[in-house]
Formats: sequence, C-alpha cells, structure tokens
Amino acid sequence: MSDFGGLQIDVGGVVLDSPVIIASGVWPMDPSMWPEASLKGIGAICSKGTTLEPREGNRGKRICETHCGLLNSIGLQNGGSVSFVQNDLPALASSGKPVIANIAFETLEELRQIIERLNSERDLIGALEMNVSCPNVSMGGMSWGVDMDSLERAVTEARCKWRGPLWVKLSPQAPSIAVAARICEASGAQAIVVGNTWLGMAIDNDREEPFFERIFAGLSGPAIFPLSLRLIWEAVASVNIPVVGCGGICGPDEALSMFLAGASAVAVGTGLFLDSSLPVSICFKLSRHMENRAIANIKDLVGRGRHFRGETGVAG
Amino acid sequence: MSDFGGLQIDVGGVVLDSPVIIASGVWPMDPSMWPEASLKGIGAICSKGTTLEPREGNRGKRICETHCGLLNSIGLQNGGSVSFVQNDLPALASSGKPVIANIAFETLEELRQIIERLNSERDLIGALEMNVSCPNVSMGGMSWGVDMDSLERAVTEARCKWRGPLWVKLSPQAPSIAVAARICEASGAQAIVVGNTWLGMAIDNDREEPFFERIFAGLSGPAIFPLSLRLIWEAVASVNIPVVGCGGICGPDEALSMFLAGASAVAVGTGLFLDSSLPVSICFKLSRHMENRAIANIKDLVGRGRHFRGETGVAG
Amino acid sequence: MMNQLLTGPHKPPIDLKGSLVFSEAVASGCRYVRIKTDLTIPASSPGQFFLLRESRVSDPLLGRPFASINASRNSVDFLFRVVGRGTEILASLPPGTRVDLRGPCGNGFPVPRSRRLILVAGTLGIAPFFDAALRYGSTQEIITILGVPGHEWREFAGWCKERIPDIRIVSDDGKIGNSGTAVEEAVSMFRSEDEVWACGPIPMLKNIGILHSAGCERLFVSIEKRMACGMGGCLGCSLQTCSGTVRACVEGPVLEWKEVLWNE
Amino acid sequence: MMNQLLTGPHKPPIDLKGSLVFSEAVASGCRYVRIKTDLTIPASSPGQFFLLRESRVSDPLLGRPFASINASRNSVDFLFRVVGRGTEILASLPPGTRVDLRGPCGNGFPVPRSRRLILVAGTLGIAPFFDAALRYGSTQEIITILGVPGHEWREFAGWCKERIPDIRIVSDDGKIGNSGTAVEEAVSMFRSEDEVWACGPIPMLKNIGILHSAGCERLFVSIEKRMACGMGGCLGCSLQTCSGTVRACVEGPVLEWKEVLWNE
Ligand SMILES: Cc1cc2nc3c(=O)[nH]c(=O)nc-3n(C[C@H](O)[C@H](O)[C@H](O)COP(=O)(O)OP(=O)(O)OC[C@H]3O[C@@H](n4cnc5c(N)ncnc54)[C@H](O)[C@@H]3O)c2cc1C
Ligand SMILES: Cc1cc2nc3c(=O)[nH]c(=O)nc-3n(C[C@H](O)[C@H](O)[C@H](O)COP(=O)(O)OP(=O)(O)OC[C@H]3O[C@@H](n4cnc5c(N)ncnc54)[C@H](O)[C@@H]3O)c2cc1C
Ligand SMILES: Cc1cc2nc3c(=O)[nH]c(=O)nc-3n(C[C@H](O)[C@H](O)[C@H](O)COP(=O)(O)O)c2cc1C
Ligand SMILES: Cc1cc2nc3c(=O)[nH]c(=O)nc-3n(C[C@H](O)[C@H](O)[C@H](O)COP(=O)(O)O)c2cc1C
Ligand code: FES
Ligand code: FES
Repeated sequence: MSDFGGLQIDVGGVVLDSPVIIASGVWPMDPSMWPEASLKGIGAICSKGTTLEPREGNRGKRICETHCGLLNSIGLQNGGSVSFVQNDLPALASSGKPVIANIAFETLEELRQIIERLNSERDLIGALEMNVSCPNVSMGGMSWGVDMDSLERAVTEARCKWRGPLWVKLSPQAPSIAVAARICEASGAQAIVVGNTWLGMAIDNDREEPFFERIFAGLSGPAIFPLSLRLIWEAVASVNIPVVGCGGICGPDEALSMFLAGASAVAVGTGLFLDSSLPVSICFKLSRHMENRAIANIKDLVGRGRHFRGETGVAG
Repeated sequence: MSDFGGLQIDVGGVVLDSPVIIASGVWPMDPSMWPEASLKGIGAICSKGTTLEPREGNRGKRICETHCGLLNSIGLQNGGSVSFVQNDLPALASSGKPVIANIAFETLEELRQIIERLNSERDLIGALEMNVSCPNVSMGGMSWGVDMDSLERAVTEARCKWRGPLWVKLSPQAPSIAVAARICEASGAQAIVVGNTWLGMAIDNDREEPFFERIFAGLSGPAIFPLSLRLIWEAVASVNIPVVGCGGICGPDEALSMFLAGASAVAVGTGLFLDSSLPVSICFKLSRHMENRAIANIKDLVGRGRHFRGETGVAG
Repeated sequence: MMNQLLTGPHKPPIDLKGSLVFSEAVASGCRYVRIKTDLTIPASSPGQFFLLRESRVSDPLLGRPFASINASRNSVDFLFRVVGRGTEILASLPPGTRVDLRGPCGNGFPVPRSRRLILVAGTLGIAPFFDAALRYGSTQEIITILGVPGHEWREFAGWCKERIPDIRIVSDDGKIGNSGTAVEEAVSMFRSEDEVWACGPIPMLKNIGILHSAGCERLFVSIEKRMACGMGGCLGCSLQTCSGTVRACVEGPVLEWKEVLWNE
Repeated sequence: MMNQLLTGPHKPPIDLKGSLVFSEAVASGCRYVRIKTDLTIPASSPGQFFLLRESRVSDPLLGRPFASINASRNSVDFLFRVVGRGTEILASLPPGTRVDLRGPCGNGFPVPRSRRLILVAGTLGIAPFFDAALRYGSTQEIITILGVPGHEWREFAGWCKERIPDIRIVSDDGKIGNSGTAVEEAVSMFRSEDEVWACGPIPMLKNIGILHSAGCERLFVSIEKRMACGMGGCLGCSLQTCSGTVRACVEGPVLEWKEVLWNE
C-alpha cells in the first residue's frame, strides 16, 4: 500500500509503491542500518553490484570529491553471488521493498552462472538489473554497454536464462544512448535504467599522479544531472519500454524533471549521502505537482514535458 | 615578453607568452572592454565562433544555471565572416595577444569560403580553430565532431585551404576522443582542443517543457571538469600534436591538473564569469609548482602526471 | 548605438571581494544588505548593477544581478527579493560572509535633461531609484511612483517611504496608497517635457510606453535578462532593438522605450 | 566482527539540521565550533563522529567527518583543522549559518574495562578525547597525552590544557612540554593492565602498537578514511583487517590495533 496516492507504478514488470528507487551501490544491504527517515519514500532497492565470485574491490583511495560531483572507484567490492543469495537477498527482501538485483559480469559464462544462482531465489527478486558498464573481457576491456554487439549478446543471453523481469542499466559512455536503448528493447529487456556514472578522473597535483589507482573513475552527483536528463530525453524517444532515470538527482525538482522528460521512475544514489529523506521529499514534490495539475496517476505525469510545440516524443 | 618566466610555449605553431587561452564565446571581442585584471595572464584569445553569414543566435532563454554548471544555447550569434575580418579581428589583434579564430560551418562549401576570407588577413591570426560541434547539414544534423568521416573530410579540407596553423576543437560527444584526435592529427591539424561543452538539457518544471527552445544545450563550468580531464588524458595518449585542455577550469588547481595530464595549454571559459583574474592566478600557480620542483620550462610540466607506476603515455 | 551615446564609452566592470555587513528582512521575502569591499568601488550611476555571489562557492555558480544602492567608495547596498535558489541562499547569509562582486555593470540611466524626472517602479523595480534623489535631487524635481500588488506589500512600501521622501505608492487592491497601477498613476501626470524612468516587470514596461503617447519625450526603461558574464562576453543577455541586437549588460539594462522591440 | 561485538548493534545515524552558534579560532588554522540542532541529537560516545556540511550548498558536496565534542541533546561541538577546501569553507562560516549534520556515525571507543585509561593523541587526534574524561573520569583514571610538532602549536596545546586537566603535552622540538613524541611518552608509562586509545596520523597509530609490545592489553585506534555516506552504504571507506574488509564508518573508526593490517 502506497503512502502517497497515485504514485504507484508498474515499471517493467515490478510494481513500485513509490517511483523512487535506491540506486545500486550506495545503500547498506542490511535494512536495520537504514535511517528511518528514508524508509517511507522508497519504492524499491537495488542491491550492490553482485559478481559471480566475491571481490575485494579496488585498493587505494576510492572516493574523490569534485565540484558538485563524486568520483568513485569502489571496484565492485561484494561478497559474490553465493553470499548474495544466502545473506543479502533475504535481508533486503525482509524490508518489504521490491529488491532489484544489480549484477556485473565480465564474460557471458559468468552472466549465465550468476543468473542460475539468482533463479533459485527468483521469488525474492523484483527484477534483475544488468550493469553493463563493466568491461567485457573478450573485447579487451571495452565495456558491454559501449560496444553494441556485446550489449546485444549479453541482454539476449540474460533474457534467455533469467525467469523474472529484466532491466538493463545503460552506460552514459554508449556512443548513442538511443541505439543502446533500442538494442535492449529488441533483446527482451522490460525496462532500461539511464544511466550510470560518467567516466571521469582526478589528478593529485602534489603527487603529480592520477588520484585513483585505476586512473579513471565514475562521476555521480548533481554535476551530471543535466547530462543524464538529456540521455533520458533521448532514450525515451527511442523505445516503448519504461525508462528509469538515474544520475545526479539530489533534490525533488530534479526528480520531477526526469518524469516530465519521460522517466517512469527515478533512482537516487549520491543524493542519499547528503539527505536520507530525499526519497520522501521527492514523493511529496511529485504529489504536490500532480495535485496542482489535477493529475491523478503518476503515469500521466510521465513524459508531460514532451508535449509542447507540437512534439510528442513520449513513449507509449 | 612573458610576465612569468618559463611559461612561454609553442602550441601547434603559435607561440604563447602564457599557456592560458580565453576560450571561444565567453569574452568581449573589443579589448577596451577587458577588465585590466585579466590582461596579464592571457596567452591568446579565441574569437567568438564565426560563421560565413551573420547569425542572430537562438531565441528565447539562452542560459540556465545547473549545479556547478552552466547550460548555454547562444546559437552562435555573430556578425559573420566579413564583419569579423573587418571589425573584430583588427580589434582583437590590437590587444597584442595572438588571436585564435574560432569558426563554425554547416557545409564544406561554407568552410572553404570562411577560410578564404580569413586567408586575406592571415597575418592577424595566430591559428584557425575549427569548432566541430556544429551540425553537418549533409549528415542530417549530426555534428562534424561526432561522425568520424565528416571530421576527416572537414579537417582535410581546412588543411588544404588555410595558410596558417590549424587547430581543431573536438566535441566531447565524439564516440571516442582518441579516434577523433588521431583523425585530426592524420588530416593535418597542428593542435587539438579538448573539448567543448557537453550536451545537456534542463526542464522548466512549472511550464512542463524544455527550458531551451532548442531543447538541448551545452554544459560548461566546474561540473564537467573531471569529465574533460579524462578526455584530455585519453587524447594525449593517442596523438603527438599538442593538446589544449578546455572544460570546467575554474581555479588554478584544475589548470595544473590538465598540464600534468598532458595538456600543453589550457582554455578557460565559464571560470571567467566568476573571476576575471583567473588567467593570472593560473600562471602564478603554475610558476609556483614549477619552482617547487625545479622545473624551468612549462614544456617539462606537460604530462608529468603520466610518469608513474611505469606508465609513459605522454605525447612526444 | 544610442545608449552608448547617452552614457559615453564604457569602462569594464571590475571584480571585488567584500563582506556582508548586515542583512535585514525588509518585509517577508525581501532583504536589504550591505557589502563592504576590500578595494575601492568605481563610481556608478543609478541603473547600473553588480553581480553578487558568495565567495568560493561555485553552486550557485553565477553572480546574481542587483541594482546598486548607496554605492560609496567601499560599500554598496542591495535590496532584493527572494525568488529562487540563488536569492534564497543570499538572503540566508549571515553578516561576515565573504562575497564576490562584479561591477558596476551596464549603462545606467542617462543624466536627465528635463527639469522634472518621474521614476516609475513595480515592486523591486524601485531598487535603482534610491540613488536618483541623491544624485539629481538638487537639479531636478523628482517624483517617484511605486506600484505594488496589495496589502501584503505594506511593510515593503513603508520601508521605501522612509527612504524616498516624495514617493507615491499605489496598489492594485487599493489597500496601500491610491488604487491602481504605477503606470496609470504615472501616465496621469505626464507632461511632454518630463523625463521618465521605469523599472519593473516587462508587461509594465511595455504598457507605460503604449499609454504615454500623449506624454513625455524621454522614456527609459531598465530591462531584466538572465546574465552570465555581466561584461559583454557571453551574449547570454541579448535583446532585440530597432538598432539590432544589444547586450542587456552593456548597452543595457537601460534602453530608450522606443528602441525596444516589445513583441520579441 | 569484533568491533560490533564491542559496541553492540549499531543504530543508523540520523540527519539533522542546525545552526552555527559560534566559531572560534583556537590557533592559526584550528577552529572550535558549536552547532545547535533543531531536533534532538541521539546519544553518542567518544570516538563517534558526525558528517558536517553547509546546508543547501552542494559544492563542497559531502559532509566532512569530525569527532563530536560536548554532544548534548541539542548541541554538539567540533574542533578541526583547516587542511583543504572543505575545512577552509567551514572555518569561514559565520555564526548563524545553517548546517546539516549526519550522526552519530561509527562505533566509538568501547567502554573501558581497565582502571587506567591512557589517551594518546597526535595534534587534532585529541578531538575524540575531550568527552572521555566527562564520560569515564569518575570510574577510570585517565591520562591524556598530546603530541605536537613544535612551538607553532603552543596556542593549540594551551587551549587543550585548559579543557583537559591531566593532559601531558610533548613536542618533537621540545619547545612545548617534554621533548619527544606522544607515542614515546605513552609507551614509557604503559602497564600491561592499562587500556589505551590512540588517535592521530597512520604512522603514529602503527608505531604505537609496534612499540607497545611490552605494554597494555587493550589498544584501540581511531582511523581516518575518506567517507561519502557515513552509514555503511558506499564502501568508500573500506579498510583491511584480519577479520576481512570493514567499513571505517560502521565497524570503525575505532579498531583494535591488532586487527588492523597496517601494511595494506
Ligand atoms: C540588471 C538587473 C538588475 C536587477 N536588480 C534587482 C534588484 O535590485 N533587486 C532584485 O530583487 N532583483 C533584481 N534583479 C533580478 C534578480 O537578478 C533576480 O531576481 C535573481 O537573479 C534571481 O535569482 P535566483 O537564483 O533567486 O532565481 P532563479 O530563478 O533560481 O535563478 C536562476 C537563474 O536565472 C537568473 N534569473 C532569474 N530571474 C531573473 C531576473 N528577473 N533577471 C535576471 N536574471 C534572472 C538568475 O540570475 C540565475 O542565473 C535584477 C536583474 C537584472 C538583470
Ligand atoms: C572518523 C573521522 C573523524 C575525524 N575527526 C576529525 C576532527 O575531530 N578534527 C579534525 O580536524 N579532523 C578530523 N578528521 C579529518 C577530517 O575529516 C578531514 O581533515 C577533513 O575531511 C578534510 O576536509 P577538506 O575538505 O578540508 O580536505 P580536502 O583534502 O580538500 O578533502 C577532500 C576530501 O577528502 C576527504 N578527506 C581529506 N582528508 C581526510 C582525512 N584525514 N580523513 C577523512 N577524510 C579526509 C574530505 O572529507 C573530502 O571528502 C576526521 C576524519 C575521520 C574519518
Ligand atoms: C559509491 C558508489 C557505488 C556504486 N556502485 C554501483 C554498482 O555496484 N552497480 C551499479 O550499477 N551502479 C553503481 N553505482 C552507480 C549508481 O547506482 C548510480 O547509477 C550513479 O551513482 C548515478 O546516480 P547518482 O548521481 O544519483 O549517484 C555506484 C555509485 C556510487 C556513488
Ligand atoms: C556562453 C558560451 C558561448 C560559447 N561559444 C562558443 C563558440 O562560439 N565556439 C566554441 O567553439 N565554443 C564556444 N563555447 C564553449 C567554450 O569555448 C568552452 O569550450 C566550454 O565552455 C568549456 O569550457 P569552460 O567550462 O571553461 O567554459 C561557448 C561557451 C559558453 C559558456
Ligand atoms: S551577461 Fe554576458 S553578454 Fe551580457
Ligand atoms: S562512508 Fe560509505 S560505507 Fe563508509
């Protein structure tokens, strides 16, 4: 039951009581550690990126602040798919919120094996979210989401094996987000998440070397919002499946803009580092905006910013 | 004569007394309007983007602030190439600073004609800077800098016609900046500028429509710095011609990072809106950093951040 | 261009650092602040403005344009209204906060030629007029008209009245001063030899020229546009006029009414 | 994991809003500030910390972690040093500035079991120890040792001395208190039944355990890592220990010395 009337929405096979999702990798996997303030507005929670085997993550410094942004190089530290299914998944599911299982993989074989494990607990999982920003080792490290052939192969494979709703979280580094989105739709994805962190870097001037051991890192936070919004605008125009907007939402206004651009839900990450009540603030803002315009259902808010000067690019 | 010892550098055929360039489109074309504070640190000044014919620029709102960023949709308002050669160019040249003539074009024919006009005043121009972020009309509006065939054709054409040093200002929207950079080098560019504004957008939530008449706009300012720095890191590794770093430099530290990443000069835009003495602050910072490390010449600072853990990606 | 002729060649604005001396709530959502600068502020004239921002903070990024009041060698005041994020943050800054200023920007109103000067303001449009009396009060007869929407502006109107002796206040709902708009009030007293300056929302500025046909000769308006650089570089503030495209931050913000293309 | 056992199950930190009550320069580059919060601050223990940021400003983006001092229901103090952009801006904020707090974060030092508690601090590492006397002064004998580099820390040392009665101050150059390091001073007095808490730069923390072999049983260190969320979500603050990877913001910042893999 939703706390906010009219905010319930079905996104790619998952019914969300609120259209605000906790993005992957930013939130404790143990619901007892969630601040109470955050609980009310959350519609679903993405797990940390899970890989087949456990990962230590990257060494050295992992976070670096930039102007209105955050570079991270966590390196997918996680307990692996066995531990995920045994420990994290039941814990997350106990929160009562739909769990979006975010997975990362370097080969198709790894992808198959992770999915096999997740299939065993299919009931606890709202949707599988494929993070395609990781390198495809058979492509010499180019990420799945940047090479369109890799993307097609991975999504097709996942669709074939995974028994539940399938979401793909696209990389902003894709040469064309519209093309990437269409490939996902054609390969069987039920929703796409647009997007992930933007590839950036920092240099430690005193040491005269890159700040991060792996040189590049992912940029998130308010700095990237205008770029993410543009990606969503483009993606929504190119597919008919729902688009989840993600990247730089740190306030309710930004979330609203994403819906107007055509997002069916939003995912928040870095914004939670600043304010754990962000999800509920977003819900309030959406409700108020809808009330003022006599919109009864969030579905009718989706893409309203596209009906102007004769344009109708909104996804059906 | 340079005010700062050791900061003189030859960038793609232009000798700069200081390696700080005023980016295109942000500075008055009339030197009598330049605040005195800015004059000292400036090594060269880029003109506003000049098109063959005069342009009114975009209607409606032209600027929108984002978190640590600025979206602009000026639309290349300019007096056209005739007026540029007659009025702006002599005015700019009277400042005594090298003038980098920034040009934009929609067809190869336009490109040829602009160059023809500029050739007539070749002596007043330090270098020609091709802005390839504008649409190539024969490619249905895809920008020159995003389609690699278009890019090659345009640079080759310019090299063939233009009698002075040739720079190309790349678009961050290029699918691969390394590939784009190599194409420019192979087609005869003497330097590349990396990069321009990043494509973003904003939505006016109250009006429920895109903020800008043309929907998308270019993002500049501190928000984009980590992204620009990454582009420069990639570009420097892929070519042997000098790279000018541009995008988000709003303080001396950011400029220094660009040099360490391998930039031979930096261009500043939005930063000047906040502080017109930014160029001189950058020069001070560079001088101090060089002094502390007994670096006599800025050339030896270029790319110093790349010599670590065995890497040597610096351009020759 | 006409305005350059009116005010002579421009000096570029300079960048200054300073501190907030005080910040008073004038009325709900309106703030009166004083900045003390470290270095000397160049002389300015009514209608010129400054870009104001909190030092070292780059979000909000850009300075916000405000008309200067009481500008002296080392201090300048602003009167502003909270309308968005930038002004909200500026309004919340306590005394002592370090700020950056860029100015004086723009042309300002030209030196008046007529004996009588009528100043017409819509709400915060009064800001550039505080200095007019000081500057021209001894040589000109000055009448100031302030229009406000209604009673919720009583405090604001009172505050202005204390500082501008001959101010006439009108309100749409008639609860403060006469009933009516500032433009109606102004037009009712226009003589053809008067000089008129107006500052306020665009519809008001447009109206005053339409209604004044039987009125005065020299009618100047100060126009608000979004600005980035404030010094003629970015062309973010372009404005259509009969003489072509001009920059609100250089050739403006003060323009002759008849030069403006009101339907653009 | 051991530290969770030591301190019991964690409560997640909460987000609070407040205002700066005062901000005093303690010495050059060091600041003592008090925040009054709008809502009640949950009880915290020495070694726990808060993320502090200026409200509504998203550049700097993240809260900066500081140990809490004097935390009461509605007020908490911090003592910090200006080391970079974030602390520079925080240090410049005048009283009245609105701030966001997240806390209390982390585990804090465990309730001491020995009769004698030795607190060893390197410069600002003293911050988490101000509350120890208040909390455990009646049940434990507490000796505090503060090490500073040299005479330029005189003001700072004096300030601490006024507030921590039995503090011993040592300096590398011998210009303030005894000559030597805090670790040397501490090790010279260790008895095996003592409990020791240390806070300061990593080399100091590492050293104290190496030198203390003949020393006390329970040796706890508070470790600084860069943090984003402060609540166990981002894994930005991961740290290698004998029991595996832990989060400095949840399982830390206080760890048993022997659990830490010092060469990672
Ligand atoms: C020459 C000039 C003089 C002015 N003098 C005054 C004055 O003395 N007192 C006063 O209260 N207001 C004045 N204004 C308007 C004032 O600048 C805006 O209200 C203010 O910039 C709004 O900032 P914000 O961040 O709160 O609003 P937001 O809407 O959040 O601002 C977003 C962006 O839009 C710009 N913007 C928004 N509204 C305006 C506007 N009306 N004009 C220009 N830019 C705008 C902002 O500068 C900012 O870049 C003046 C404007 C101009 C151009
Ligand atoms: C649990 C804990 C308690 C602390 N308590 C205190 C205290 O009471 N008094 C005090 O003066 N300092 C304390 N520190 C250190 C303090 O947090 C940093 O000095 C401060 O964050 C530096 O911020 P900056 O923006 O000025 O530095 P910058 O170097 O500009 O910061 C850039 C980024 O690095 C992070 N960072 C930089 N140095 C450190 C550091 N040493 N530890 C953690 N993050 C860092 C910042 O938080 C920021 O995200 C504590 C750190 C931790 C982890
Ligand atoms: C610390 C951190 C860890 C992240 N880990 C993951 C991850 O494991 N899998 C993934 O798909 N995205 C990961 N992300 C990306 C976020 O889920 C989100 O897509 C991105 O940060 C942009 O949104 P934001 O600006 O709201 O944070 C991570 C982001 C951060 C900041
Ligand atoms: C208002 C404005 C106008 C611009 N006009 C041009 C232009 O005409 N030609 C061009 O190549 N780049 C133009 N740019 C891009 C800048 O030159 C610069 O590449 C970009 O803003 C990134 O740098 P910055 O973050 O330092 O501003 C413009 C940027 C701004 C903000
Ligand atoms: S604000 Fe930049 S030209 Fe006017
Ligand atoms: S700071 Fe995020 S997990 Fe510790």
